[in-house]
Amino acid sequence: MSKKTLVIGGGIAGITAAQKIAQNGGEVILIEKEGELGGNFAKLAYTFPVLADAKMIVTREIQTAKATSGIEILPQTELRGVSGSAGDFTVELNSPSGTRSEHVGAIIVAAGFHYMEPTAYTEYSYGRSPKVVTSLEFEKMAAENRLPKGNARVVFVHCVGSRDKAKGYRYCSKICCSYSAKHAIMMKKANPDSKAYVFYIDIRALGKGYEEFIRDAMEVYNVRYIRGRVAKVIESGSKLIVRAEDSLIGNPVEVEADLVVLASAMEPPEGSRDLAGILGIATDEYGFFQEAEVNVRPCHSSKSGIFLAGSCTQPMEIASAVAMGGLAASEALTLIR
Amino acid sequence: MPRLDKVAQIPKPEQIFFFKSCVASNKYPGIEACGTESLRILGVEPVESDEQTCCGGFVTFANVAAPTASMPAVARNLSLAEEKNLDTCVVCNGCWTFLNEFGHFMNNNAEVKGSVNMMLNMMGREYKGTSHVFHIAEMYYRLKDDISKHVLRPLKGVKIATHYGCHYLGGGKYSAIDDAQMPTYMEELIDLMGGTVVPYAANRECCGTGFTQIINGKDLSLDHTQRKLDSVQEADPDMLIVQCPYCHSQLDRVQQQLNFRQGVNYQTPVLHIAQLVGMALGLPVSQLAFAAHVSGRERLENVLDRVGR
Amino acid sequence: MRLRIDEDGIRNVVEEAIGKSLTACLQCSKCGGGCSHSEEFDLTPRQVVESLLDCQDQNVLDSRMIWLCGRHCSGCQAVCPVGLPLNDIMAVLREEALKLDIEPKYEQPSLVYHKFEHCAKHRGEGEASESMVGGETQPA
Amino acid sequence: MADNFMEEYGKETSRDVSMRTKKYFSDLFSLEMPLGRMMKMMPGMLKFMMHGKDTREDLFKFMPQMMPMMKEAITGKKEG
Amino acid sequence: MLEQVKDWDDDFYETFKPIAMGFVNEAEKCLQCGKCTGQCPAAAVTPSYNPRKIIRDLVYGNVKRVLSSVELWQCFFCSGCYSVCPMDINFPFFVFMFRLAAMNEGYGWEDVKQLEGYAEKSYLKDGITVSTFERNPFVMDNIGDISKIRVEAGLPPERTVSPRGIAEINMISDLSGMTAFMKQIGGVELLDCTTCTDEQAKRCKTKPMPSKVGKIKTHHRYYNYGEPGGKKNAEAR
Repeated sequence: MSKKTLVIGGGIAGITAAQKIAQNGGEVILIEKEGELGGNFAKLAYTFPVLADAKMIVTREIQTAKATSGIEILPQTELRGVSGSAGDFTVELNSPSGTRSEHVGAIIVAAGFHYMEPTAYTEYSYGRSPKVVTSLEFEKMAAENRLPKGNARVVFVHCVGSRDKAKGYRYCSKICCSYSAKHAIMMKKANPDSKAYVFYIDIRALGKGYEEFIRDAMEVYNVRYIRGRVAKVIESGSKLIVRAEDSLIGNPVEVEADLVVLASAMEPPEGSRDLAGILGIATDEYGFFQEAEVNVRPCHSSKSGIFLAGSCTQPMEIASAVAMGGLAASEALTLIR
Repeated sequence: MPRLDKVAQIPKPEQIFFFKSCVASNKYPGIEACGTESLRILGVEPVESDEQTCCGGFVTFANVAAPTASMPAVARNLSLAEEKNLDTCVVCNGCWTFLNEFGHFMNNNAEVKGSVNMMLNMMGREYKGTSHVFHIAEMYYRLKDDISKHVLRPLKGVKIATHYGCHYLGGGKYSAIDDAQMPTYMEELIDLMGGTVVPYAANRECCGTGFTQIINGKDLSLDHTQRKLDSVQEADPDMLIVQCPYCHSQLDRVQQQLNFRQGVNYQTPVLHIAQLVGMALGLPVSQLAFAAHVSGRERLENVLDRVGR
Repeated sequence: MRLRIDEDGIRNVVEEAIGKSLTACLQCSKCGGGCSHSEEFDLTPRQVVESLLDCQDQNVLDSRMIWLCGRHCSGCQAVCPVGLPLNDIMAVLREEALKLDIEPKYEQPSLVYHKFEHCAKHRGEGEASESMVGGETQPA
Repeated sequence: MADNFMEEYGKETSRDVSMRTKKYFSDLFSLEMPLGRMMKMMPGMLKFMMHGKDTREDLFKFMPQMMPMMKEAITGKKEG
Repeated sequence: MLEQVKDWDDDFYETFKPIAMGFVNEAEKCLQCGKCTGQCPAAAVTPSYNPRKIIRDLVYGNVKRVLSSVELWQCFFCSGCYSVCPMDINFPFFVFMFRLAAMNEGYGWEDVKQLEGYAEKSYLKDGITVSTFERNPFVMDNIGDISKIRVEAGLPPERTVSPRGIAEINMISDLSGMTAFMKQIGGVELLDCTTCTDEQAKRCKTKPMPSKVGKIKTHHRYYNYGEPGGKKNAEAR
């Protein structure tokens, strides 16, 4: 019975799971596809709902993970093969320095998510006009202080790729409402005399302090919320014309914007189906990993001994990913003690 | 971007049934003349038939004819092509949508097909549903390598703006060869023939005919077309390329009507894609039949001088 | 009509007067729902705020709502979850309307949906649109 | 003349209007061949027959197909 | 008076779907997100046309409001709404079906009457919907006779459909009931407003409902989707 656990994915869920196991006497091998840890969390400038400094939190978490004894971090490493059963898996890990096989008691999958590239949304001229960006690029622009200056008008578009049977996914990505409000507030803070517009269908603020956060955007930062999904973004000269319907009045409206930010859908990471194939666990119709029982056993995959954590199971915000990381850790601990 | 899998499905036949459109034949003969001649040059022999009547879709969707009257009419027209077992090539977005829409409708609805065939058997015809319907712009895009081989009048220095038309891309959301919001296959054809593409803001807007609005709600139709023409005039192209004779008729004639009613001065010539390809392939000027055009005639003459008579 | 939205218009005057931003409005229509005189008005308070934000100033200033609402009852202001001072908004709009010398409208509003006024003879408009004349007409 | 559509319809509710609409469309799209409809088709066929020799031959070639439909329309029962 | 929800027919949409044979489907999936109205060219130029509201009324069963409305006849049929709809709702098919239903209720015949020439004089008589008939004086003198241009372009002077083809579509029209449909349109009488005489005004449809014009009672259509705050409604009666 090996006392080690393999954690796949170095995002916030993976780091939390690894820490919890190591603090409780277990040993962890944390593998990460990229060069360094942090995953999607590292790409953010601020977090909602309290606009905390994301960079500072991520680096602190990574430091504590590196400092904790019992966690072996292998960057640029991928899982090649798995055999054995719960409590006694042999896994082959492939890294630039060669392959390595290990004996582990449990496996935690924390592969994270990927923002969908909205290339199918040609009606938003994404890819044709440099002024139409996804939320990830907006974060980068905010971090590098390249946000539009002067009395620019910025439009945030909800539900790009989510809640869309024709060109995207039918599910709702849960956090776009909150982080669009965050982007609007960041925009207003960076450039007070800019104007921010948000086009929404429904506002889904599903966490503690989220509704107040979005209400502050409306009341304190004067962000104009218009209920109507954006129908078209047209390039006209140097400006972008955003067309939608203000469905609370029933008239089509038009806003001339300097920057359009698309809140694209959260989809499973690339290669999630191959990883599921290697591990031998099921995925749902979209490619997210399938939980054993949605309500009572969210962390168990379809194979015993393999546990799921973070946004590789469904779109989710950071707090839930951390909570799920902890739960997966405790499940793994029951196996490897 | 064009959906290349869909383009690959279009065969390169020796013969094709050329479906004549009503507005093209009676208002802009250049479309029909250049369409048939250019297909012949590109190695596809167009076969026409006097039995072929109108697609019947206009009278149906304008609620002048009962819907049950249009499916047999479409089936009858397609059965003409099936007798010679050819695919069908249409020059008009409207014909393409009705032949496709009702054609597919009958293919996956057996009793309707049965009752339609019952009517057609009375005339000794039978609708099997084997003839595929292609738009002439799809054929040009499919044969674009042959076009580049046969270009005799390269359109150097000619500023060309495009207008795709709604029924082909909007109605054919899943069956057209390009997506509905950012189509580029016409731009590629124009680059191929040496012209320079001129983008303008209202590129993907409707031409304003509104199918029957030009007749029933004329003020709405003129209002919308004026907005489109203003946006075209900003880009000031040498010519505006359309893909449907009905858009052609609307954009061409409404310019004159707006000049008359409001004293503005819209002078942009409007050409069908078939006429543009005909011009590039070096067809005689008489066959291009620019005499049938209403507005922008001097500019068209000056383009012809530049490109070579 | 397609409305072009920008930030000017009388909403700035209203916002300065009440000191609160109109974008705070939740658009939940508690005011319109709760109003006991809604039959007499042609706009609900929610629609007034939304029209102001959509720069439909003329529509709001021509409406009957601003003249009758908030004079003796503050039903809407009491229930507003965001605490928007709707009566003061109406008061400011009344002043603005008077400044633009729009005469007040107190009478009973005409009914909700109105006639199709196409008949040139009665509307005094010269040329009925060509399309109304019978016989075969042209596509363009 | 009523001022809006609610006065125009007076007491009639959408249910009665939708009954009429559904009945109209079920007749329009019905594919069965009751006798009444067969009778309505007769003048069209006669005009087509009068048109010319070739059209008359096509219609006669169609006759054998016509017989079972006529029997079924008259007797009103499906057979075979 | 305010609209009563109990007036609406809730199961109209579900029971109508099978009857309409696939022309009317998917509307129950509508998100009411407004994307169709946002891009709609007709909504941009008309005061009150709104495809989202028409779909909402159909799914709620408020059939009276849709059928008696002017807005149903203002659609441009450009299927732009179908191309942007996240739920693939083919709205032009809805408009096509419910214009037929509105005509069955007696609305909209004056619009259809203007198109009668296309069906009866052109489509059934010589097999081509748009004939060479010109009414615009500028076009008549500048372009003149189209057959001259056709001959120059190497085409036969006129495009003709063989007599047999015409006989066949006439039979199709008789068999499928199109001729009966056309008779009804024949019954509608259009009055020329610019040269309106008192006698004509008496029979005009803006007056209290005229007696049956031919077999069809032409009803008067209303702006049913105009926002109550619209300018016209503000004028006191």
